[in-house]
Amino acid sequence: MSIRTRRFLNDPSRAVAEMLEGYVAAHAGIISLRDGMVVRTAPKAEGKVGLVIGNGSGHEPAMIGWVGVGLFDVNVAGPIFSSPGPAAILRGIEAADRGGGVLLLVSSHAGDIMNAELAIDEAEDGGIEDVEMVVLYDDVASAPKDRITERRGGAGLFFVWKMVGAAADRGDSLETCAAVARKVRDRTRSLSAATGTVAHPVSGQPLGDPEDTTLSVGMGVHGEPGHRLGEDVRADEIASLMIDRLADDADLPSGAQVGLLLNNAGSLTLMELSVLYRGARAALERKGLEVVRSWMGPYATTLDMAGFSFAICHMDGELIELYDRPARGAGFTMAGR
Amino acid sequence: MSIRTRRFLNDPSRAVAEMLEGYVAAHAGIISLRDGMVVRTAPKAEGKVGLVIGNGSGHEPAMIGWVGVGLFDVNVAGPIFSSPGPAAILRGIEAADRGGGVLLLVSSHAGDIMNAELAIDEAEDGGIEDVEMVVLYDDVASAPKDRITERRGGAGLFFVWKMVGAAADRGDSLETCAAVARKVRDRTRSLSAATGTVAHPVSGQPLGDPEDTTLSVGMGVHGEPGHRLGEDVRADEIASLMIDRLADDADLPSGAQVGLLLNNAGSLTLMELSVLYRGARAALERKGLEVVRSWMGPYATTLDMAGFSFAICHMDGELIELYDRPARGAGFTMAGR
Amino acid sequence: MIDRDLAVRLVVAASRRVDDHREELSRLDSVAGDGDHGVNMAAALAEAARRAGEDDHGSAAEVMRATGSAFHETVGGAAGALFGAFFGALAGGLSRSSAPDESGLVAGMEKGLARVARIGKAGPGDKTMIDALAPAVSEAREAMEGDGDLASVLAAAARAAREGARATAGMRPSAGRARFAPDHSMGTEDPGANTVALILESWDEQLSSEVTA
Amino acid sequence: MIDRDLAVRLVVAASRRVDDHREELSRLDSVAGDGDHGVNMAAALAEAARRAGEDDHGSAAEVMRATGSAFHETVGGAAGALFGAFFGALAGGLSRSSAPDESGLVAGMEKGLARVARIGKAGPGDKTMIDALAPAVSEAREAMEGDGDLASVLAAAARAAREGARATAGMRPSAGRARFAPDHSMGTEDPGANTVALILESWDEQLSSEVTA
Ligand SMILES: Nc1ncnc2c1ncn2[C@@H]1O[C@H](COP(=O)(O)OP(=O)(O)O)[C@@H](O)[C@H]1O
Ligand SMILES: Nc1ncnc2c1ncn2[C@@H]1O[C@H](COP(=O)(O)OP(=O)(O)O)[C@@H](O)[C@H]1O
Ligand SMILES: [Mg+2]
Ligand SMILES: [Mg+2]
Ligand SMILES: [Mg+2]
Ligand SMILES: [Mg+2]
Repeated sequence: MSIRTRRFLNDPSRAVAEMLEGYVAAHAGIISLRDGMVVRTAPKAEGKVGLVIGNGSGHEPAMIGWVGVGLFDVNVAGPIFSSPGPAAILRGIEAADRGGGVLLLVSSHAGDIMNAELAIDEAEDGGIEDVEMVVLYDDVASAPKDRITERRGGAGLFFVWKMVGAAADRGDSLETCAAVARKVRDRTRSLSAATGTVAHPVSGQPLGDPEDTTLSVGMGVHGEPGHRLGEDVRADEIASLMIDRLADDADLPSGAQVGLLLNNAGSLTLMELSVLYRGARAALERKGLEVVRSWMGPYATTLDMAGFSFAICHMDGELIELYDRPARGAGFTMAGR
Repeated sequence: MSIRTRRFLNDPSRAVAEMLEGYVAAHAGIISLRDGMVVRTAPKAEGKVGLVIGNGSGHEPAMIGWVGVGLFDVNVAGPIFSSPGPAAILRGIEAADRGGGVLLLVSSHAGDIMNAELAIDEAEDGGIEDVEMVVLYDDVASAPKDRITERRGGAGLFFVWKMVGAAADRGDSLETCAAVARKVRDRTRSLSAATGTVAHPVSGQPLGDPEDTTLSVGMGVHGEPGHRLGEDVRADEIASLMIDRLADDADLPSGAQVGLLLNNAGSLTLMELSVLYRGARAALERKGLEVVRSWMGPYATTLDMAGFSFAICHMDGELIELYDRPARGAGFTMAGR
Repeated sequence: MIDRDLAVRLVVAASRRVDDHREELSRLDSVAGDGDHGVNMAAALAEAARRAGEDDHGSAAEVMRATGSAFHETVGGAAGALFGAFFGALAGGLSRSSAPDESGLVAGMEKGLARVARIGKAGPGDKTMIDALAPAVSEAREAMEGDGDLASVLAAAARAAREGARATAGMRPSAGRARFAPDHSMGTEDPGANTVALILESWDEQLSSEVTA
Repeated sequence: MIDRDLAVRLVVAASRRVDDHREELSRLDSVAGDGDHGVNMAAALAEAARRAGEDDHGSAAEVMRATGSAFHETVGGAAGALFGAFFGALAGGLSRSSAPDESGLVAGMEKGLARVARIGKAGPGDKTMIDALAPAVSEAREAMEGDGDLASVLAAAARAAREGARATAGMRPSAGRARFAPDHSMGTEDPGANTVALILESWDEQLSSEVTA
């Protein structure tokens, strides 16, 4: 199997800019473009905490689809797979500021952290003091548990965004929002799997060997390689192997309540996702864990990667309440219960 | 480019059954499985018109994701790319019956129509009289305009489902619901484009030549071939060519209000979709048409086909009102305005 | 006489034969269709053979009726509807007498052809299963009127069906999915017509092996 | 003296050189990273060259500061942050005197190396741009202290950077994206280290061509 290099674009070097234009035009009631950033069309009430994230493009709907009521206030989209630079992040912090402080959330990748730190330094230099940054990670494949802070961010950040978005929306303080972010992070684990690779839309460069269709577990969200599984492993086995690893890493007590995410990394069919989800549910039940909330679909993609990730979040009453609060973004809607 | 044949499934011949199990488990508040069919977890109020559709699988979220409040009452999923047989459709009609009559909607494909007709005969034989069937088509590539009833169903049926779902939900009569279906159908046009093909998950058979990556316009939702476009056509040109053909076929007066759908046939990235959407908006504006509602995302897929379709629906006050009514299915949510 | 047991053997023979050609049939369908014909037909006939083997059928007609239902309940699709209707009609022909023979079979096939044409709205030359079924039915009647026994009636039908299926290669489709891309299927035989030929050939061989034995 | 015009020529030379190696740099990054390094660096340097050419810079330091900003505003990513910080520090070194020379350059490079190390938290042997930058900086200082002129300082730096970049092929990564799959990049050079070498080589050649001319 080789990969698709023929993409429906105009000038690839303008792809991110044109994507932003098209995406906000298709969701005009929810988001708008300001200064190259995706912002809420109806800004949050004054005095509430503003939420910002900057990230590389190529992971849509993350994070352009995650701006809206009960979600982010501002998303600064960088070039494909590259976090935006400090100047852009600083503009994002300014745009998100509604007088209640700004929380800058960062998915743990070297570039994202460095650029965010540089931006916060500049914000302080410019007199914006009320900015907090929380670095988030969840991918159990990226570092052992005793070096957990070296792990990178994966699809489990879904849970963080949803719950911090709800906390900021209901008016929690900057300190509380940051604490929610850290709490959800510490209770969340993710792991990814894929077959084959994808091509970078601008360089055309495949990430890894395009002829290699081995199933791997534990790749990064930019196509960084993982570990190989044998051929012809059935969906149930893959799901059970991945769920076991997540639950073991999280050290969940039997009877614990979990949220389950099954993220489509790009081109997996809903048929495959549903079959994998079924396998994961069975695996969780075998471990005596109760799935209280689920979400299945494209949350953070790697272009058209044929892969997926599972994430579990150890829920409690506070988190379930935050999870269930309504949200309305272009890529995620929750009606509320 | 060749195609992905390695799928994340267990026994492929059980894929549809396992998909249904997994999908309803992930969306337990919205849908349930009954007798192999996807039904609303909370049934519609008595006396309202029941909406049923039967269709081949492999097009998810169509139509398993389209069962819910303001949408379908029952979806009978057939084997991959094959409509279910008359016996299953009959069970679907029975399950959807809330005493207000049942509307069986059929996307125009030979097998779907034949099996639906056979089912309605059997329903009548069994004493269920209040069943109407409306055959729907929209794909301008499938027959010339003077033989419009020979056209097949495509992604434009999105508009029909949304609006008929709203009409049935607010309590319109069987006759009115059928009239809405015909009205929306007659005001809707669609056209598809793709590069490459996909493999049948059970037979492993590629639909068409897997080495052929030519961009084609006008393929069917089961990978039936279309017409070729030159290589390296830019997204803007493709969008404008397709929109022109749709608008011309629909004979829209300048100033007309349209709904615009951009359907992901499987593995297109949101980056590409957004760039194409941008091109389509520009093309519609050049023709003096006003886009009043938009929807962009996977509505009816062809497994992991790298393609998309555009559909436009000529809106009026009645249709906009129906379009805006709330809906809640696993694959489509509308909060309402 | 076509008794219950013979009917069961015919359904089993058809199921085996189509299963052996499953990939070829899907491949034919992938040229201008959706690539599932072999999978569909093999699944329906496997279910039909399973049902035929159950003890609750008292007659050949009931076996054929169960076969028709197996098509309608297992697969759907265009061919599911049409083959289901065909086997239902065949059951009707066989049920006209308590000891059905080739005349009941031929009557049933004629009724089945008429139903397929009515439901599918296709005619000869449209590149469908009708292009195998129509000549098979008329050759079967001719053989029967020439005082042929069941074996020679089936032999004539099988031969005509195969010729009819071959001839579809030269036709431009005007029914079924294939009509949306008429040029794509030029030179390729119609999958449904091939299934008709495969079924009738398996019946022909079943009969001749029984006569020989 | 490193005046404004020389600084502009250096930035333009670096931009050309990196652009010529864009695909190679992306390919190196695709082995264990995300395949964008060449695209990122070429875009940032093209913007830097555009800004350098604008009339509003009065000094070499300002040109280098604008180059740092171009990295921070155009691309981001790990290398965007680090190269941006490096050029910012270089500007600082050059601004210490109104007629900056090789000593300002070396001081700026040292400051830049320190910043890159502080922000990126990587050290020598981690298979990053530091493995080209650190030897380049120390060879540059040595050449300067041996009374070398600007051309010989840059020649020494370029040579050392290239050797450092080559040596990364044998290293196991422990910083940057590549660390998640340490074995994948064994035998492949680090992309960021290559960019350091390319930039310094382009400066070395620019200087020697000007001395010759
Ligand atoms: N309208 C029709 N009339 C007669 N036969 C038809 C008609 N439509 C399809 N067929 C037959 O059905 C075959 C395709 O069957 P199959 O692939 O199983 O169904 P589907 O087209 O629904 O996928 C065609 O080869 C053709 O022989
Ligand atoms: N922590 C770090 N310290 C020093 N250099 C680093 C660090 N992380 C990455 N790099 C450098 O950046 C290069 C990758 O740059 P690039 O591909 O443009 O950014 P990204 O990794 O964000 O895609 C690496 O080859 C390495 O030289
Ligand atoms: Mg990057
Ligand atoms: Mg089919
Ligand atoms: Mg078919
Ligand atoms: Mg990179």
